[in-house]
Amino acid sequence: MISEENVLELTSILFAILIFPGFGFLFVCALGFQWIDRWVVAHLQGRIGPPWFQPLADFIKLMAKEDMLPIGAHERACALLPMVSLAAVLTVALYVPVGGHVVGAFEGDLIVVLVLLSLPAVAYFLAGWLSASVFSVVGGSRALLQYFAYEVPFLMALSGPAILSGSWSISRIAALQSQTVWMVLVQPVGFLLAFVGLIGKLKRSPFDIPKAKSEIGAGPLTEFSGRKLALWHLSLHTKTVVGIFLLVDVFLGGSGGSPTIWGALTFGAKSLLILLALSVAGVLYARLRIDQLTHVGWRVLAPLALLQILFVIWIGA
Amino acid sequence: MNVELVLEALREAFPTEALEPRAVPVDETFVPLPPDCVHPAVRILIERFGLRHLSTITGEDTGSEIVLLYHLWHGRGLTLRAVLPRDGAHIATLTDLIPGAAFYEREVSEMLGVTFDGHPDPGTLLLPDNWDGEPPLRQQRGGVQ
Amino acid sequence: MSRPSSLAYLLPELVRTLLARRVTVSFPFEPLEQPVYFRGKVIVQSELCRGCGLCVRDCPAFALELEREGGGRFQLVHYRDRCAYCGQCADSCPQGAIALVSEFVPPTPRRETLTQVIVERDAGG
Amino acid sequence: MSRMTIPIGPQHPALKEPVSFLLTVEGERIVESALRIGYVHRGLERILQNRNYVQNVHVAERVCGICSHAHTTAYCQGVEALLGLDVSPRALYLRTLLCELERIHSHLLWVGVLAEHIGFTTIFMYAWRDREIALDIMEELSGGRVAHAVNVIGGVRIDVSQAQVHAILARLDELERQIGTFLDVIRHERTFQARTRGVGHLSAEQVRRYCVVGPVARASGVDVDMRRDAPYAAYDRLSFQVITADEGDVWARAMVRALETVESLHMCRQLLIGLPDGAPSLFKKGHSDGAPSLFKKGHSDGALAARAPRRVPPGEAVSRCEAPRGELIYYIRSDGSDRPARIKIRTPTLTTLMTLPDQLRDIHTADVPAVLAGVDLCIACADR
Repeated sequence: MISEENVLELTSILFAILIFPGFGFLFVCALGFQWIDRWVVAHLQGRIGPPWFQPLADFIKLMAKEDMLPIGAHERACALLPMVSLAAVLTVALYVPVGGHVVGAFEGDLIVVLVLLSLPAVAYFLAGWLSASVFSVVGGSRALLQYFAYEVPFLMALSGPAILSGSWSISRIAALQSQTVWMVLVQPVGFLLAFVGLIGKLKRSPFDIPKAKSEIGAGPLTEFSGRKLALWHLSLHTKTVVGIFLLVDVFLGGSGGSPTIWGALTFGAKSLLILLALSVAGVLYARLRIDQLTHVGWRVLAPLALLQILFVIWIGA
Repeated sequence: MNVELVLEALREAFPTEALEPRAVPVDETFVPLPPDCVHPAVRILIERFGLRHLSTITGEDTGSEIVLLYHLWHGRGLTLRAVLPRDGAHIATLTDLIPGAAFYEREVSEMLGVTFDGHPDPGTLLLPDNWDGEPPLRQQRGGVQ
Repeated sequence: MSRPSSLAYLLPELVRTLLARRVTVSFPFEPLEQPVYFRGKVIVQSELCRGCGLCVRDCPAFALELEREGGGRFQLVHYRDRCAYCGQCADSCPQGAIALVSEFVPPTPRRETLTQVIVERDAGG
Repeated sequence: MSRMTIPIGPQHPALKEPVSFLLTVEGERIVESALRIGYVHRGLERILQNRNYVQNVHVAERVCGICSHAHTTAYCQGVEALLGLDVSPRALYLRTLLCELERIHSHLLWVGVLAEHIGFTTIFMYAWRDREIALDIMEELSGGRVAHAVNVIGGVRIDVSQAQVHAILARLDELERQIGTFLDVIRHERTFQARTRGVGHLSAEQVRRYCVVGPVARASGVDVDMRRDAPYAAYDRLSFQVITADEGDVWARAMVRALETVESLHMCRQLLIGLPDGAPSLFKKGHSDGAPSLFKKGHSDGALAARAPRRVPPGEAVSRCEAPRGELIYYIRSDGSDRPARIKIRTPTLTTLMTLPDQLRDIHTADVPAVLAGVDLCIACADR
């Protein structure tokens, strides 16, 4: 027997998953952040940049385009991989609080989020490996090498706040910061490492090594077109949004406690700040080589992250 | 580069040949040589004068013969001029002395049908691999241009 | 004045660029400015043309054709699809009748619309 | 480790023009490379034989899309030598001015291409933005950004008024400030250095073996520059330095080119300030007075045009000049008609192409774009 309350609850859950803070909101954010990023980069480089609807137009254009793969590519896997990547990112989004709203939260969701966030990297590598082109194979192996370079410091950097606050729930970590201080003030090094790790995770310049245009075309995505490519792009841009939200929640105090208008506004402002930092970081440097990145990852970032963890345990004790 | 000294050295090396140098604008000296003297002449130029810069090799089909011009440069231009017969034209390669001659020789070879004996990597440079027509810069009989 | 190395070396230049004017324009929606001496559209003062054909002889792209129809009648045809806008015709014309003005000739998919009779002279003209 | 063949070209994002490299790689190391050119061979040497000397100025201009003025300079110089024409000093100065502006534009374009190849988009955008200053000056002087159509046999087609001289000088100052930025970045920016230092090394001996010319040779310590060693146009009246470096890698090439740009700026200033009076062309147009003002496209004294003799006496000429990429040589033979019997063009890119198999051996695949950018390929030039 379905009572009225059950229906109401169901609708509110569906609304949370599909509209806000779920998929619809994420889609809008993905396109919006993409446009802001492109606009900022353009203006830093002296250009006027694209109009606001450009990301949407690009998405629609790709959806309408002919979809083809070269002979020898694993067709079913190639169709599945972008969906896997997108699904993983969207699942992550359910556990990352947006302005205090969260679809599902439980003790330990940070670990689930971190694991699921690496799934797109694996899908990306497989896409390169299975799509029958030398460029994508080289790009795929680079993506894997890069994964090992950034993932360890990224994980260690994000576990710092969890250890300090004694909880592996993102909502709890965010809520605790509103009572004490922001984690970025306690662990500035950890925040920087997480930020650098995020650049690596999102394959943004200067760590856009797996898709270095002038070297290997579009890397693993060289042979993708049409809807598959649109889904790939959507999954990468959604990942940007989710990654930024995660950093805001864990290091910048999220929305500052309860879901209020003021909280939502500060959350948005913090997210935009990180996006801006990502854009500026992309504009400042030349792309590193994969061996230079692994060098930086293992010789600089990983030891720093280790020291950071030791520091956290020391002040926590 | 002292052109007089160079000419003296060449005259010494090839006493039987009448070397009649000719001044050509802009600041270039043309020295006619028999085809088989080009390689030894370039060796002398490299060893005695350090003249190693080959600007290019010009090949031309005048209708009755094929003229090869080796444009060298060392502060001033020096061009060695060799005349080959149209049929079965061949000459020794310079790539062993000047590796940079490789592309120029390949170009002359495909454009005019001259064989460069001993070239390490003959083959087309600009023309397609499956080119089977006449060498394009040969003058066709019947005056078709 | 060169600055020492730093991790964000380009930052001052970024700020300077941000404060300066943008250099790109949204071209089809905003007009492009052409300098006065831009070699664009070819125009002819047809009353000066004598049909000597010097422009036709010197045109490197064979974009001009002179059609003599007997009895002093002639037509000078300009094939703008072949034209390289080099301005040699304006130079070669002994009458100074040809000029290239700073007007951009827009591209078109219909090639035949680019052919233009620029001088048409009847007998005794 | 298994071997793989990576095709770079004929179509590839790292290439602006069609050329093909087949790279055999082990992991990310390149063990072997094969080069193929000729995809844009247009048979220009044959075309030049089929057109008259006047038309050929414009054909020569289209050999290259960047150093077009260098080509017409070499060509006109050769034909003028055959005709025995003396070109007026003002014309020589203007010709040289365009040569140097073109060098600035070509080198800045190159800085941008290199930056884009190593993933430094911002420098790419800035370099191309500032290159516009040089392009705008050239467009205002000649009416074309790249195809200037400035040289004619016997002089130049353009003239510069005193007001224009001042305007150009002011913009050159602006350009110099911007080039300072690039010099700073090349000298100090860490990621730029990480991607260019030690990459694509060529020793002075290799340079001599392959008869390499231009900035690539100078960056390996081979001090050769046609502007100084065989002065043409107005170069004997200018004071300038030939920039060399010893490292021989892509970074040294960047440094040499950037410093050469500054040197070219100084030369432009000298040319503009010391511009001699007189006619910019040997021959004046007859009927300019009667034409309405629009048709007097020239400047202070009416339209300008060359009326060099159409027939060139039989003879041969070898004309060399320093294009932005190095020594450019034209061989012209005339048989006495109004068409050349043979014109041979050797562009500087052909020399640097020969060094690429050496440079591409035993390097990281990620360095391939930097190496390719480093030698400043102009494939249309090389293929003709």
